[in-house]
Amino acid sequence: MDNAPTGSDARTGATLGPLKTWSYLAAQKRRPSEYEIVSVHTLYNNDNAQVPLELAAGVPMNRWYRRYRNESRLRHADWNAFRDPDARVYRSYVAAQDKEEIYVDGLLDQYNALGHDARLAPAWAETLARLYTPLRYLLHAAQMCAAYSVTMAPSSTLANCAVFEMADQFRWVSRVAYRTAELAKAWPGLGFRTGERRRWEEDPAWQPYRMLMEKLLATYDWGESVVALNVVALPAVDAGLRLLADSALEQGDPLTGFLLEAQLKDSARRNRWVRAFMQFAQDQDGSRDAVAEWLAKWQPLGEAAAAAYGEDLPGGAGRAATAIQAMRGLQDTLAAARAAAP
Amino acid sequence: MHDQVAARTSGNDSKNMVGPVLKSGDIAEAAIAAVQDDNPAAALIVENHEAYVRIKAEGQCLIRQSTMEHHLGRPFEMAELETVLASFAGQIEATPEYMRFYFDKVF
Amino acid sequence: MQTLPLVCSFEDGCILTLVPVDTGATMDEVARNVAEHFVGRMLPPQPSKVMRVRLQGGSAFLPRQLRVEEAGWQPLTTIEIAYENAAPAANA
Amino acid sequence: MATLNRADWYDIARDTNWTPRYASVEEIFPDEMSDAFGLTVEQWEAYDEPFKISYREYVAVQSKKDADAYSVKAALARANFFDKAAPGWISILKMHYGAICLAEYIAVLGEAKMARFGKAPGMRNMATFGSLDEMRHTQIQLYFAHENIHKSRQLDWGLKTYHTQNWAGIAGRAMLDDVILGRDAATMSIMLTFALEQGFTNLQFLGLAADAAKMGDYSFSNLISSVQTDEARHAQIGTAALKVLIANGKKAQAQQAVEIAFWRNWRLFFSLTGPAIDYLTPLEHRHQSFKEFVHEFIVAQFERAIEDLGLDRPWYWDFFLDTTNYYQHSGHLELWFLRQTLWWNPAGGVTPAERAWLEEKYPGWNQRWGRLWDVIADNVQHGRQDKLFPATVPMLCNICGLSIGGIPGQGHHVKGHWTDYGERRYYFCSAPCKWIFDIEQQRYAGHKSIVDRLLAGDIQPGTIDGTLEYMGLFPGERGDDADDYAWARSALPPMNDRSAGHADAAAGL
Repeated sequence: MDNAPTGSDARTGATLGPLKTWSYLAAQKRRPSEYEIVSVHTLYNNDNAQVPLELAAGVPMNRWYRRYRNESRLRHADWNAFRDPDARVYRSYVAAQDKEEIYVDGLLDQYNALGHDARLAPAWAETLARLYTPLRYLLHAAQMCAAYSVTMAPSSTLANCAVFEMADQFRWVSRVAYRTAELAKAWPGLGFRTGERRRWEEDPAWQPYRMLMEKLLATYDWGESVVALNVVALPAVDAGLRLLADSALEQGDPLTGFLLEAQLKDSARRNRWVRAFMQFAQDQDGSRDAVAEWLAKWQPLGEAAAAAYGEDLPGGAGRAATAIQAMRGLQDTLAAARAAAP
Repeated sequence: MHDQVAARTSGNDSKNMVGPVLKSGDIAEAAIAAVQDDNPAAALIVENHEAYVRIKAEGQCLIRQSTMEHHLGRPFEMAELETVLASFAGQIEATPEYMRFYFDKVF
Repeated sequence: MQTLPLVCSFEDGCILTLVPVDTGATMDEVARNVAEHFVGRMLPPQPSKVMRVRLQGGSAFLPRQLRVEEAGWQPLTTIEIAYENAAPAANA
Repeated sequence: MATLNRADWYDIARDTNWTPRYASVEEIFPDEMSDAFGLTVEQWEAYDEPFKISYREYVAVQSKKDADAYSVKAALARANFFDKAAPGWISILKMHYGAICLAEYIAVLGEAKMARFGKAPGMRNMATFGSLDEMRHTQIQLYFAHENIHKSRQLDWGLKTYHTQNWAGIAGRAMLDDVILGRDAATMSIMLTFALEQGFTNLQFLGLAADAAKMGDYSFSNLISSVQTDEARHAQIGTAALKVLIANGKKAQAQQAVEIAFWRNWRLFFSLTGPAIDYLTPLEHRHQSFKEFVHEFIVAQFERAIEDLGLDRPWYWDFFLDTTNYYQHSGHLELWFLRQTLWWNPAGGVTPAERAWLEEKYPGWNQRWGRLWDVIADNVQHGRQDKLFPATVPMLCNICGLSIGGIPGQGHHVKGHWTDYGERRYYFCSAPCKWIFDIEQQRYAGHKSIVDRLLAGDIQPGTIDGTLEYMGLFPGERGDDADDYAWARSALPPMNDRSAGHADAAAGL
């Protein structure tokens, strides 16, 4: 049950002396980083595979963890060995995102001072009402999916990546909401603030994304959920956002363009751990087979979503195919297993 | 036992005392001053527990952003009060202009 | 003879302790066995008094020579060891 | 500055529920994960979190808090407080980190579960911050604990406790898993954020912070009071949930959830914070008694909050108040006897001056617990080492996992409680723990305390050493008296054979 090394001399009766780090990390023979000291092996509910929680084996949550996490086809001999390539910890996250938010505040102030929103072309303002501000529903769905990854992760180093991802999605839910209020002031009558839900629920441009996210929300196998969200769905969302940013810049809306670029910076950080994680997680044949199956199931949904959305954007029809090509390339990179040793 | 550092009360510590428990320091000191300004009619008790101060006001305890700025002598956003707000008695209403502690049911 | 784990309270003590007793033991032996874990560890000895056994919630002491196997107890039965105020008997 | 106030756009960011079409509401929010109360999504949309904060404010405020806490630590690092502090205080630090760090991490997952399965967008958003907060608490406390790890193997338990079968680790997991991960989001919002975080965390994180400040341990005082500022915010998740539940006729069920969680938390916190504040903190640095802290934060503050929300005081309230007079004292005595099973070194804390303080704070203490400590001190003075350790195990409760304590010197004040269910007897410390078991027996049935495991032969060899190793404790990390039994020398009047007897005892122990 306790898979932490407690000191190799323990059973010889020798007295354990102090170590330079946690006994769990002492075995790795090199000085642990702050990231490792505070992030590795902080999750205990994966120690006992049969009864994860200290309650009767049959309680619903024990069954849930067994079925959806421990019996997932995504397997690894030691999930605790996973490391975030960015070595992100809480304090570096809030410090870095505080700076990023100051930058975003600066963008908003600067364009506000220029009377940016009032100078948008009316047709583009309508496009924003239809294809930008309903985004908060999509991002909130992603926030919820990431939250599920946190609760189900088999190790703390993985759960931590998902916590930051959940927070990043909420960051952009908030900024989109902020922009919604600003645009509602500048463009009353276009349905900013009042019309997003209907558009998210009914506008054909959003429906494939909505289907993707709703199906993801109802997917509880931990491995499938984390792979479909991070390898397929979010890159598909990003492909749409990239196309939206291109349109915005073309249509005389640099503010939306720059905000989306700032948002995609968070995605780039996510892609780094996802790539590392997918390499790590596919050390076993069973995992590789499962990932291949899941990709085959989810990729068509992702592509359909990015295509429907992208092709609806002004100028999007001409660009969507290229963007989807790029998205496939990214997905292939993210999904790649580690190259086998020669 | 704690010291009572300030009081504006007949000595009653009634069931309706509300207010923040603040980590000691500059912001807590400013908050003590602000509470006295912003709740002119209320009975007040301030307890010093060294690591923290407990501010109690009868019925309602209001702290305004502008009063905090006045006592700190610098710009202050109400969200910054959270850096020292360790606990509180009563319910809370947090806005950018003020923070308010209160009870719905008064005995 | 088997061992039966009992939950035991000792007079004036403040903790319940698990004490395995032999099913062939008499109540006097049970009391002495339980006393081992209290008297002299956290309670002062009271050598002039007789220790008696009763069930938690029971008002009467059980007969001193009654054997555990005759008492009808199940594992984790809860007993109290109390001093009898009478003068010490020969086998106290 | 950006042109809009938070209030101008905040509601938009929590207007994120929609009607799903490609999966059903039940598939996206299954009751077992979302809401055992069975309210609809629409009913939950009345949820209004009282402590509102935006992401932008969150990262600004939290990076300020972290900059402050880490810089205080860095500034004081050269002061070598850890080397100079009284042994009892060092024990508190070891106990705190071992009991708290990884418990925080379960709350990371719990908050995330509310962020996923809460039916109210406001709950999901606040819980997103809550999950981040709890990651902060895990990481910053591990970081502070690790700073001194080269000085004591016992600090390894900062990361280790919850990965072991130590009785305290089992007790901690049992409580956390019952009130956090083992519950749906709505119930958890009451049990975790209302009962635990609005009530009990104040005892450990502010009570100890007050003592730490008096100790001069500003690094620790600042750390834990800073942690508590996060709790003050996200603990409000439950307040708003209770309002929705009561408004929709679920008062009785909500009341029960509060009562279960409150009692479970009380059972753990008295055993952790009680001895720390009443015995381990050096006398001259004690700010208030544990009972006084309980009355400040639980009786005056939390009980009033319960009433304000329209709930009733828990049915066992009078009994609870009574236990604030004695649980910590019998608990401390028992922990001291079981010190080999701890990853910290409990201080006796019963020198004549300390006894005078205890008598003042708890009138009658000398007549009750003082007489027991006299027996122990006499054994120390006379070198009766075998009497300084138990020869059997205490009975442990199948709900809280702790020993069963009462008031000494009152005949049989301590009482057992039990329920026969299935093949066996389940044993409890108190009527409330039995009540919790009886509400949902199949939820707890099959649970084995360390005592159950010993009886079942799960622990081999069933010797003391075998049991300690089973609990993850090896020589070098097992607890012993913090002051090398010095308190016992001053506990009784001088005796002729005192110095010789004690030297033997100290050497042997």
